Formats: sequence, structure tokens, C-alpha cells
Amino acid sequence: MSDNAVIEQVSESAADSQTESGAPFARIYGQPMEQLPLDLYIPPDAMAVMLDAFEGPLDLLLYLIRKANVNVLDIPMAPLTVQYLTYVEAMRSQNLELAADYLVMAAMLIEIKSRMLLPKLKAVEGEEVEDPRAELVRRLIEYEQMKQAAHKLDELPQAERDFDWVEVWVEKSMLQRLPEVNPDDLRDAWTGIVRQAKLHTRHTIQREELSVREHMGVILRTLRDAGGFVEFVGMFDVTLGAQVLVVHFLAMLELAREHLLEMTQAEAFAPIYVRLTDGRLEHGSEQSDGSEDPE
Amino acid sequence: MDDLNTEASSRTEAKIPSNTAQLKRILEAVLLSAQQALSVGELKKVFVEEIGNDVLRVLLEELRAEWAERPLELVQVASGWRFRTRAEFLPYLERLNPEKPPKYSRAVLETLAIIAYRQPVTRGDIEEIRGVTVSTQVVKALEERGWVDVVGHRDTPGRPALLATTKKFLDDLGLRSVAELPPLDMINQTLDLADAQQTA
Amino acid sequence: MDDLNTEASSRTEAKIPSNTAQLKRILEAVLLSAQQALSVGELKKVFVEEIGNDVLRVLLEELRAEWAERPLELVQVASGWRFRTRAEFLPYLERLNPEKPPKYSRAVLETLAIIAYRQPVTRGDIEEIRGVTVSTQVVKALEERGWVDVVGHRDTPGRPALLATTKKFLDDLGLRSVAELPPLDMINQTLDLADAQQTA
Repeated sequence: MSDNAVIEQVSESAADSQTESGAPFARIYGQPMEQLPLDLYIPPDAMAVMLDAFEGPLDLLLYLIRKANVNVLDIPMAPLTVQYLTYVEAMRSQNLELAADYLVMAAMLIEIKSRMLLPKLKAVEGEEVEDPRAELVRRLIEYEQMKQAAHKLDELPQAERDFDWVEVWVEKSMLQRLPEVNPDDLRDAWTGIVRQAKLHTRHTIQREELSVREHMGVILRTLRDAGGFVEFVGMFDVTLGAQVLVVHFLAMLELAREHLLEMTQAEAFAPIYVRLTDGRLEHGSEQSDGSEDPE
Repeated sequence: MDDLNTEASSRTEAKIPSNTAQLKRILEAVLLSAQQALSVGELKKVFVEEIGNDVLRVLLEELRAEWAERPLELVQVASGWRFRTRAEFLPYLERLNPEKPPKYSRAVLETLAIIAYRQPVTRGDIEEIRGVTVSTQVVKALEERGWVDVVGHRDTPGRPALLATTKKFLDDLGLRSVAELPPLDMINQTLDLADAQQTA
Repeated sequence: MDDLNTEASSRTEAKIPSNTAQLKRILEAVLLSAQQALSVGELKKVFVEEIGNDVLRVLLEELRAEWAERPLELVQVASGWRFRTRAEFLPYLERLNPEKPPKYSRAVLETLAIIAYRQPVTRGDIEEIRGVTVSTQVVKALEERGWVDVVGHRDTPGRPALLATTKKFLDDLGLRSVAELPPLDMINQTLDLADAQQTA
């Protein structure tokens, strides 16, 4: 492994990068080495571009190792350190603002190199002697892995860049939102009314069979729909059962008592007729029914 | 590098659609993903080739017809064309993000309670029980909801309308009959009890 | 059960769909108009009637198939199901809105990769792996995109923040979970020779 293996004569590509004012570097994702100026006499512009092209000392080291095509588990420390320092020195000589990270790595490389020169310490029984390069190798491998992972992530289809999420317009005002009422609300309202009534008017609110009240409405509605005049037996649906029939009959009596309907019979055993006392219909829309009014 | 090339070339080279089916798919894609209505001018920009206003209008009308039976509708608003969720599907969306429903006022609830418990009643009855005048709007709101209607007229001077609750009212409240409303005597008992406790 | 039915029916006018065609139309309407991906749980809330997970999945797959030839695709990501535009229509959308999408620097991408694959990590961890200082802007860019957030603090001096990727990150990259991230390359022995040859 010679220095030449690492440092190549690529003044040509250095010139290229100069003329293109460094633009290609910015675009060569993950592959900055191809057109990098690699000789030691790097023009200042190219050097600035080069420093930008590396993401840090690990990136630079990986590049140097790859370029030399060496086994990462058996890095020749001496030439690598020389290479690295040469680059760092070149950067510095160009008065480039050199990140502290590069200098820290330089110190680490020198330390590893010198430890490798020392005679190997005798291993304690059963323990392996750790290679001084082990930590560096671990870091290089992990960084390399993450670098490739970053590249793969960038290749995944990405929202806004490669596709748009669909969100169709919803015109909320088209939804008519009606207030909700549940039976308990009605009970509460009633409670309020009763309380009010007790406080002020001593108005007594009678208990009444609700079902009778309901059937009163049903009967009035039936009469109205039939034109206000129906034969008595026609008011009953015998299929509903005795209880319902009784309630229905009570409702009819109650309506008669309140003078809301009339029951008439011309003579004994003649048909009984039920009619609305009002005899007229209220809804303008149902005037056609009104024409059938027996009156 | 490769990525960039592809991206760049596909951007400039948006293929010239060779048939109207493809033109419609493009229009559909653009209209479905747009954040706002798109004018005819904007829609024309989408195509590489020149498209006449008349052609575009035909395509838009065809697209609208294609969506006639589907849950979105293509509508033309002041600023242009856009897809919109049909009104009939809004209740389902509402179930996803329920907003607090509006509430009826006390006047409406009390009127409804009186009609429900004491039907059939006249407005005069309601006023007598509540001790205040009942505004026309209150009864109208309940009639428009389809919960209350006029079932007859009382044979007294002025022939006042008799109000009762409808079947829709029962359906909407999940009741099979008015008899299923919370019983009143229980309420009165509770009230008496509460009163007794208050006075004690 | 009865309670639920009553509650549901009184809350909205959404009719109980009687067939799967209608169920699919509802799903389609909801998915097309939703502001974010919808989970299976959320989608089930949309229906008045009870829908099993298996039925829902079949409907979603059918819907996906129905859209196979159309300009949108129904995808399943981390937070659920959502419609998105097909990549082939992007050039047309870009003609309308030529804004360049964000292109992240290597620093941002590598930081993102480390957070994604090694989460949760501190900024110190990221710096250790990358061998350089991580600037505040880099992390901020990822946080602002909603791809990364702080999930806790490591119990060491300074209590550094622990960063992890968000659901939005997975959604935006079309992934259902971190387990679906592209597998890491096994880098052992030699640094990839093929790679070295490529560069030579």
C-alpha cells in the first residue's frame, strides 16, 4: 500500500470542477470522489468545493479508504494518516475555516498510528487484545451504514415532492345541523314548567294518561285526513288489540267532551258518524280534501 | 444525479396526451388534488399542448357527468372549477369529527314539552301553562322540523289551532309512542321531595 | 346496544347503508375529503351500523382496486388509509404549481437516517455517528417538517432531548411502521468493493 495508491493524479478533474464552478459536486449525492481534485496542489476554489463535498472527517476517511480499495478491518494506518493530514494541511493553508471536527480526527489518527507502533501488550488470560483501530473501524462502518440509509430514504416517494395528498373541498355549510333533543330534555323542560307553575300560579297540572292524549291527536289527524267525517267503526283498527281500542275510545270520548268532535246517529242502529266540530280543514295545501267535506 | 435528470426531464416533458381519455385523467388528477378552485386559464396551463376553451369545457362537462353517480361533484364556482363532497355524505364526515350540535332555547324546549305531554293543545294553553307569550317563531321552528303539526281547531272563539306531536318526533327521539316519554308523576314526586327538602 | 343505536340515529341523519356498494361510496367520500389519513377505528366510526374489521378491510381493498386505473391511489400508511396522487401525474401538477419541493442536504438526510434507524437518539449520539457537529438548523428543519420530535430526555448530565421520528414521517414516506424502512446494508469486512470499483 503506497501513498500513490491513495493519491491519484487527477489534475484534469480538478480543472473540470473549476470551470463548472463546483456545481457538479453539489449534485453528486453520495459520490463526491469521482471528480474531486486529488493531487496535493489543489487550486483554492477546488479545495473549498471539496471541503463542502465531505460531510466531515469520517466522510473524508471513508473516501480515502474506498479510493484505495482496502479492507476496512485492516486499515494501513500510516499511509491513511499521511493522506488525511495532507488534506487537512492543504485546507488549512488555503485559510479555509477548518472545522474542529477535522482536527480532532487528525489527533485520533495520530494516536492510533503511534499505538500501533508500540509493542503489543501481553493479553490477559482469555482476553483478546483490542486492536487500536477497532473504535475507528466501528465508527466508519456505522457512518457508512447511515450514509447509505440516508440515500435510500431520499429515494422513497415523498409527500409533496413525489405525490400530493388528496383533500377534497368540504362545504360545511351544506350540512344542516339541527339541534338535538332527547326525552330527558323534555322532562327537564317540564320540570322547569312545573316549578314555575308552583311558584307563581298554583296552577295544577293534572295527571293524565299520555296514551289517551296521544290517541286524541291520532283521531283528529285521521278525521282531518279523511275530510273531517268518518263512520264510527272506521275509526277503529281492531288488529291493534283490546287495550289500544279502549284507549282509542276513551280518547274519542275526551274529544267529544272537549267539543272537538261530534258523534251523530240518525236513528237507533243506524251507522254512527264521527265528525270534526270544526268541519273545516286548516292546511291550505289540503284544500282538495276540503272539497269532499260532507258539509 | 440520475434522479435529478429524471425529475427534470419529466417536468418539462409532460407528455402530450394523445386522446381525450388521458386529458380527462389529467384534469381529474389536477382538480382532485388542488387546494382551491382552478380557473379555465389555470387548467389550460396544465397541458403541454394548446387546448381551446371549448375543448376544455367539453372535457369538464364530461368529467362532471362521469362523477354524477359518485360521492364527489365537480362544481363551477366564482373562481373556477373544483370537486366538492356531496351534501348527502357530509353527515358521515360529521360522525368522524362531531361538532357540538346546536341547542334549542328554553322557550322551544318548554313549548315542545307542553305539546308532547298535553297534546293536543292550543297556543293559548301553552301560554297559560308557561305564563308567558309564545312567539310564532317557536312554534314555526317545531313545525319546520316536522315534530309538531296542527291536528284540528278547538271549537271556541277564534277557533285556535290544536297542536300535537308527529310520528317523526317520536322517531327522532327514539320513542315508540308518547307514552314512553318520562312519566310526569315521577317528576312531580321528585319535585315535591326536592321542595320538601328545601323547605325543611 | 340499543342505547348506541338510538344515540347514533338521533345524532345524524346518516341512513344505515343497506349494501356494500353504498358502504364503499361512503368510505370513498370520507377518505377523499379527510384532512389526514384515517385509521380503521376512525373509519368504523363513520358508519351507523357496526362494521367488522374484516369487512372494512375487504371494502378498502375493493376500493383500492377500483382506483387502480385512475389518477389517485389509495394507500395504507402509519396513521391509516389515504388517497394520494399517482407519481405519473406529478409533472402536470407541477406545471400548475411550479414551486420546487424541499430538497434536503446530505446533513439533513443523514441526521434523519440516524434518527429513523437508531431512535430514540440525542444530538450527541448523532454527532458521534456523523463525526461532526450537528447544527441546530438541521434538527429544526426536520422538526418543522413534522418528521421528528422530542420523545423524552436521557437521564444523563444535561438531560439531553431524545429525538424520534413521527407518524407524519412514516406517512409522508408511504410507510406503515419503522419496520418498513429500507433494510440497512450489511457492511462488513471490506467496504463494499463494488462501490469502490464504481468510483474508480
